[in-house]
Amino acid sequence: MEQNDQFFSEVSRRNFVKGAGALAVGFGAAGLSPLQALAAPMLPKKGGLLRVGVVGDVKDMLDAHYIVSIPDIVRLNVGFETAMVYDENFKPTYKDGLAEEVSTKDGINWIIRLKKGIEFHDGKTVTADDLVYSWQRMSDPAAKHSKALRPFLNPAGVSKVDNRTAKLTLLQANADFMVTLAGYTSTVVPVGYENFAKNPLQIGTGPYKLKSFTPGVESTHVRHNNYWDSGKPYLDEVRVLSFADTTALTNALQGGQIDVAINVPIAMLPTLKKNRKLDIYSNSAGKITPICLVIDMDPFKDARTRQALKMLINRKNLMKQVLSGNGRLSNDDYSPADPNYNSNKYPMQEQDIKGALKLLADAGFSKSKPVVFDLKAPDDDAALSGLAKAFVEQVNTASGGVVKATATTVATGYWDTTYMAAGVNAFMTYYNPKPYFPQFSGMVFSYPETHFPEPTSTIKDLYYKALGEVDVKKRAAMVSRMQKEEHERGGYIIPYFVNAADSFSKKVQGINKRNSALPLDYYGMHFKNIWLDK
Amino acid sequence: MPILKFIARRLGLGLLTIFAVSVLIFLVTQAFPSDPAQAILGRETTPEALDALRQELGLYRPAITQFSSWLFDIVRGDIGKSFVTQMPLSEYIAPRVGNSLFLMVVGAAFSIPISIAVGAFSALRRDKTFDKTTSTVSLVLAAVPEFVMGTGLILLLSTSVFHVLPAITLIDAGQAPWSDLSGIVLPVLTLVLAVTPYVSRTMRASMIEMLESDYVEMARLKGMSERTVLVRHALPNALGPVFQVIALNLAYLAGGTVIVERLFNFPGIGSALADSVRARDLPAIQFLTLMIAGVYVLMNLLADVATVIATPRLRTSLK
Amino acid sequence: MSEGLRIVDLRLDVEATGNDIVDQVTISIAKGKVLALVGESGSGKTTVGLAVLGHTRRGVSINCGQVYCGDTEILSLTESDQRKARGHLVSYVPQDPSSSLNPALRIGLQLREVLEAHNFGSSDEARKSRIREMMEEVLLPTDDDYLRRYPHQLSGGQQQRVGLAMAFACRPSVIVLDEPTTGLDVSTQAHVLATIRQMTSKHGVAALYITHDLAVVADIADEVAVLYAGRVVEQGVVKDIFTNPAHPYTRHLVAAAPDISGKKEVVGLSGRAPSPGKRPVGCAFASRCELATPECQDSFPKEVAMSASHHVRCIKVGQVAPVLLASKGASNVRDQGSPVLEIKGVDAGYSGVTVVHDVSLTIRKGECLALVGESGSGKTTVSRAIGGLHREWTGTMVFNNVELQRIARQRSPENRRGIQYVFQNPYGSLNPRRTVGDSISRPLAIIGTDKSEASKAVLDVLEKVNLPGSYANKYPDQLSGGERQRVAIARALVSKPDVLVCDEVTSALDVLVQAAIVDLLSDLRKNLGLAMLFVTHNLPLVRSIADEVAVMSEGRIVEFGPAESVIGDPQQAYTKSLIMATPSIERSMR
Amino acid sequence: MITSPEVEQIEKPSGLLRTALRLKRTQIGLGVLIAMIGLTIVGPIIAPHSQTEFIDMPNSLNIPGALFGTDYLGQDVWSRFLIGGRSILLLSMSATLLGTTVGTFLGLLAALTKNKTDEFIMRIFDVILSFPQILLALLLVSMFNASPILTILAVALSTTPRVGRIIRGAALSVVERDFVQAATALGESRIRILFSEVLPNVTGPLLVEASLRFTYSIATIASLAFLGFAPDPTAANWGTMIQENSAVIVIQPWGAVLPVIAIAVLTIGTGLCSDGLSRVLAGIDRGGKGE
Repeated sequence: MEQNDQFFSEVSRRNFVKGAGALAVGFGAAGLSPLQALAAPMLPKKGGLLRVGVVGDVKDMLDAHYIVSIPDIVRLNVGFETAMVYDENFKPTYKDGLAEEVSTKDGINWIIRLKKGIEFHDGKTVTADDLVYSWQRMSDPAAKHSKALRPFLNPAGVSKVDNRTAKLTLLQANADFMVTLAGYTSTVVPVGYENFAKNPLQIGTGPYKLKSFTPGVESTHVRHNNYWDSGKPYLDEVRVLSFADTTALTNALQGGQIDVAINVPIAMLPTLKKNRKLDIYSNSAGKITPICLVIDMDPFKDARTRQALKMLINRKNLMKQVLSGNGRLSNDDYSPADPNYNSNKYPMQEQDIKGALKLLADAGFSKSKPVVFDLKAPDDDAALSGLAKAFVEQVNTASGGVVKATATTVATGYWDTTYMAAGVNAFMTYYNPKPYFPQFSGMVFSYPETHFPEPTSTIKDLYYKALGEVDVKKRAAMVSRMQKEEHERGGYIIPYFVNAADSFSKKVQGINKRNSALPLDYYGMHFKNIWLDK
Repeated sequence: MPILKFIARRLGLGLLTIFAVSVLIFLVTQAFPSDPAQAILGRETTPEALDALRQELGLYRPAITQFSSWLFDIVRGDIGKSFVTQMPLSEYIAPRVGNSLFLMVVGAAFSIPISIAVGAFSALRRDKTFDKTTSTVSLVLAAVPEFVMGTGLILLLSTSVFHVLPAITLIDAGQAPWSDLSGIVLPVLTLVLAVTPYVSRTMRASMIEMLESDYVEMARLKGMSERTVLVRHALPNALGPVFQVIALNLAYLAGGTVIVERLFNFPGIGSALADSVRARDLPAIQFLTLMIAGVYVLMNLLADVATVIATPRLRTSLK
Repeated sequence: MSEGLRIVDLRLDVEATGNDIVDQVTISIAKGKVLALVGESGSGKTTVGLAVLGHTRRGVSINCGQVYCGDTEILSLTESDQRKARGHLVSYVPQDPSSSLNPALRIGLQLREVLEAHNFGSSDEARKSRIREMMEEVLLPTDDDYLRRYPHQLSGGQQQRVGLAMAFACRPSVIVLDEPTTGLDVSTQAHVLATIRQMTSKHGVAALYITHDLAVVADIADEVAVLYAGRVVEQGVVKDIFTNPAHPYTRHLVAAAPDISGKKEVVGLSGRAPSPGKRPVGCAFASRCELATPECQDSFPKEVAMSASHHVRCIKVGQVAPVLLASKGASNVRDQGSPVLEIKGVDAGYSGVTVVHDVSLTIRKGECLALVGESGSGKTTVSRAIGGLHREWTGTMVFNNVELQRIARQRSPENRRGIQYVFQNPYGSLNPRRTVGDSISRPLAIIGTDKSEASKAVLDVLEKVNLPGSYANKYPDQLSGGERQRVAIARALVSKPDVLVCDEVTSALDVLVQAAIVDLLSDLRKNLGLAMLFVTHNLPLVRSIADEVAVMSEGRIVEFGPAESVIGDPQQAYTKSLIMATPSIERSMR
Repeated sequence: MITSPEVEQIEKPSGLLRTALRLKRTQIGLGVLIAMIGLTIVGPIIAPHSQTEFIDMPNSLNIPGALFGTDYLGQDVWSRFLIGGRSILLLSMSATLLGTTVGTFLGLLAALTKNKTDEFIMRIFDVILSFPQILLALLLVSMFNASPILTILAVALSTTPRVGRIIRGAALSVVERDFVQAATALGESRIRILFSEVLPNVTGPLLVEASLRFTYSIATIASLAFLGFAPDPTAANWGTMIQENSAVIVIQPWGAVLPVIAIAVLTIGTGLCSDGLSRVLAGIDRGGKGE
């Protein structure tokens, strides 16, 4: 499940930039092509309606600080903005954010000063009071979205300094807190803000304000005329439409009924590429679709079973089968853009049937006493259900009967009834690309899917220590230890990184085709950079 | 008025059926192995919050109390809140009822006249080329499942062969269902193709029976013109059974269109039901199924009343 | 006398096979006269009748011939001229008025539309008064309320009168009446017949009267044409036909018809008429004819004139024995047998409404008791109560000194064995999915008789009802109506019953078959000493078969006594009127 | 007097099935049905690959050894097509059999009792009939899970009242016939009357209705699979295949087109059979026996 918590380390940021630079070659494919770069830039045209399609249902919701599904992220981004925003190198910057300056001296007290003259949709100027309300709401221990924030901040730590300045006093030092400020769910809302279910009037600072919203059908957002970023936005209206499935979504895109389709299935890419009217945005920043094995449940209690399954699979074939090759292999690790990625330099795990069978035999499994489990997946995302089916087929075949797994796709209420549910020992999940720390925090604290770490482990202390550690080398050493434990005892099987893809009509302009944490480069940074070439 | 008494009696029976339907729906959804409070609060919640919500939702009350308060609320016009969106269901369902109604009216406006005309004409041209052709075509259409037919039509008209019609319907919130006329062509076409065979086959059979009846022969032997024989003697008597089929098909158009609406992303009650089923939104599932069943019962009632009114023998024998 | 209707050499074919169903039919009827077209079911009567209007049923077409109504030849008219002639020049009265009147239209409209279709009358007023006139003539009320009724709100007799009014409305010169009184009670039939007779002569209409009921023929017709397997075998004035039939078939028909005016031993005939396409080259009746010789099979006999008005197609003319009409015989001499079944004070009803009141009857060994009444008199309810098929009754029934339970299931096997029921409709009383042998042996199987014994018993009873043993392996579909009724009787006999309850057992059968079944029942009664309850509406038949008669009306027994005295000398007004209304050949010939 | 009735031999009317088989549509329908059943029996045997085996790049055509290319998960379309009919056919046959059996029994019972039992059965039928068939099945399957047993039960449940009504109607006219009365007079037991007197005489309508229900069961079960409620989502299933592969129909049509054709052909086949049967039945009814 996608998580909201975005952590970046101020200290590690510089290193991260280097790391990102090293990866620039990999990103290049998705960047600007030379031809496009040479072409004379067209001047943006004003006006028009942008229709954005996304697979959604009645569970669609709108809360400035909390999302569940992809349509929620889209709607959040249309109307709400954060203090800071990641740039193309995943660095928090002020450019598209509401903050003029963010500073700390000790990693505990953080000062946030707003830009001047930013107005909410209702014409009210944004003040420190709104900032205070926003962070208090975000850190409210009773709220769903506060879990990862709880060790660092509670509402009492939020205070006003002056009319444009607020102060956050953390519970423990976090040198990386700017990352949180730039997370897309850390938005600034007016005092008294409530989510859509409680108050349909959704006031934010974003380039478009909400006009109507029907879960499972659509939302309409109209231009915010007093938007602070002068000259923007270009569009009159943005409409976000929900589709029952990817077939309907891509049919609508090909039929010209929508201009943008968010998160198209990889399988559709060849079809869409053939369409001369359409363009593709591909994001290889490291989206993952982990197979979660619950480590304190049978048959995965023994770490050897987990390791054996990791050895049984042929990652290359899985990627070919599920993604048609549109991805990069992973060693059950994550955050490839992070400078500390694969700090132990583990070689890529090749399929090792002999080794796996030996491990399984050691763990007490055989053909007569096979490893039996049922891997659950939601049926509406082929990236998840497809991987589940392919994985099961591979481990069953490769183990020659020592593993007897089945895959079940769940058609109703997967995220409520099956995901992380009691008694379910194997299931699928997904994460958008993130740096290592926020991803770790998500998997261990916010969504403890695999119940990792084991009770004897000290990895959580290590994590907190690392967060507060200013010394890069010391920190890297800690991360290595963390990653070693994950590699040897973790419950996630991550065969590859997914190249996420979105598709849009060629008349949609202003989308920067670079890697980013969110589709379409942050949806054309809240759709304000997007314009229509009629 | 005996006819009013008949309607009242029939209505009573209909209400009884609806009541039994509501019991059935409640039983099925009660047996559903999940906790509504958990569904609302999600995984990230405390036992206390769960407990409080269960209390608030009345989940600790005996099933019979829960059932009666559910039914009583619906009777009062309060159809409750969605578990999923926490918004009043009426807001979610009301515009979709309008959309589905529009789909139903358009579908009926095409299918009923076509099917009656085709059925009657086939009966007149019995075993001739027209009859043989239409009977074969309608046989094929009646047999093929809607999603197969719909997929076929999308293939043919939207994506693969011709690109003349949009594959899905887009009706924005607050907009009239006719705002996307080109978008409803395919769903309407699928529905018309699905419904027409039934009505036309019934019409054909009914018309043939009438044409072979003694009184139609007698009318001919009385020297009535062929027009009078058909219009005055055969047609009115042939319509009786057709009413029943039309009613059934109207009811189907109103609620049984889960597949077609979902296939074309049409925002009606059928797709609302499909969505609610996916999201396991119990109040929505309960109300929507009850509503669709209600439409069925109502349509059957109307058909019965229409048949009685149109059939003197039945009408005058009412007590 | 000018000619009203002349049919010349009419032939109709089944389109699919090309087989003729009606062939070489030539008939003429003078104005004001009634010609009866007589024949068994399937002989092609209705086909001829419809052809007179230029109409055929689906799948049948007119191959050749002419139909003259006055000077107009109908068959050569164009479609639209034929339409104009129908109802105007030649009209039709159907067999079953309840299904021939449109249930959805008021009778006033159905009458008016005939006039309108033929532009009869210059104005709406004129047409209205014509309708009133017609209603008056057929003895129906003329008020608007009555005309606003729907057909189902009328009785069967009234419906047929509306049919007559409709047929006569445009003053046609020819009228075809297709069994217009079948299904009506005798008293209603008498009234309808009187109306027909009166209107045809008054308006000088030539009437083709189609029927299978010889007594009705004697009552209404001036002339008769006898149809056998689609061909007219004899034609002549009524008296000639009945007193001096020249064709063996006609003779059999007359001999088989019971008559109310005297006790008559009816004589049946086995076999059945060939169906269309199976008709032999020669005389179609040859296979059933006792006079038949090989020459009969050579060709269809030429017409022989017995007199100017009497023609016959038979090469054996002159060898046909004269028929014995009914004579007032002495009542059956019989021994007073011991009572087998005694019924005392039986009331019976449906859903709480009593329809049978205080019926008491005694049936003795070897005796046939006829229970007679019009439809709705309650006679069938009584017989079903005796058979254990009707639940709602009170009173006592004592069978062989044992009081009977109300329904069969509650009765002892011995009681069930002792009383056997034979149903009206032989097409419905045998399970079509069972062989004859299975059906007959079933009662034995229930009481546990072993198989070989049961099959012996089956052969035995088949012989008793004059059917060959090979029939045990046949299915009911393969049998004729008469044969089926024999099987039904055999099934009743296999249990060796004491009482046989026969519920209208001959009413679905043609007269020749009826006579044969009556023969059989009489023989069985004599040979086996069976007691029999014979339920019927057919009074003439009663005289031929019964020892005693109970006449029922409105749920009560109104008269009871020996058959000869009750029918020959009725005491009660109801019985008298019933007997008066029943047509009789004998009476008509006097 | 009558010694040997020389009746001309009338041929025994052949059964409904045999008469129906003289109709071209029934011949075609039955031929198609047998071919499809044959396909589902032989298909899994001759399928070159297993239903879940990874062959090559997904959604590809022109792959050696994969006649119709690969599907969305790189599996062999041809093999999945060959295998994917069996479960639909098995489930729909079982559901039809169950629904028809129960429906027939209840229909016969209702017709024979004609009292409160009849009324009760008919009211229950009314309640079930208030749901569109797909809706009832969807409700049940989605509330619990799409196990084979539940799928069969759900479809059978919606089939039962439809069959029951028809059988009751047909049986009512049979019950009124005298041979049932005759059996009653002989003291036959109710059950015996039900099964040995009435049932053999409603086989015509039963056959027609069963074949009609079979068509709808196939459609319902395939539709459920299309909506994601197949008993085994991993297994090849024509309904599931259409759902899985219809998005990529432009570049790899076979994954969806083959099952679309298969379901259409199958249902048209059963439809032709039931139409042929009902035509013959109507002909027998109208043609009227006995005269």
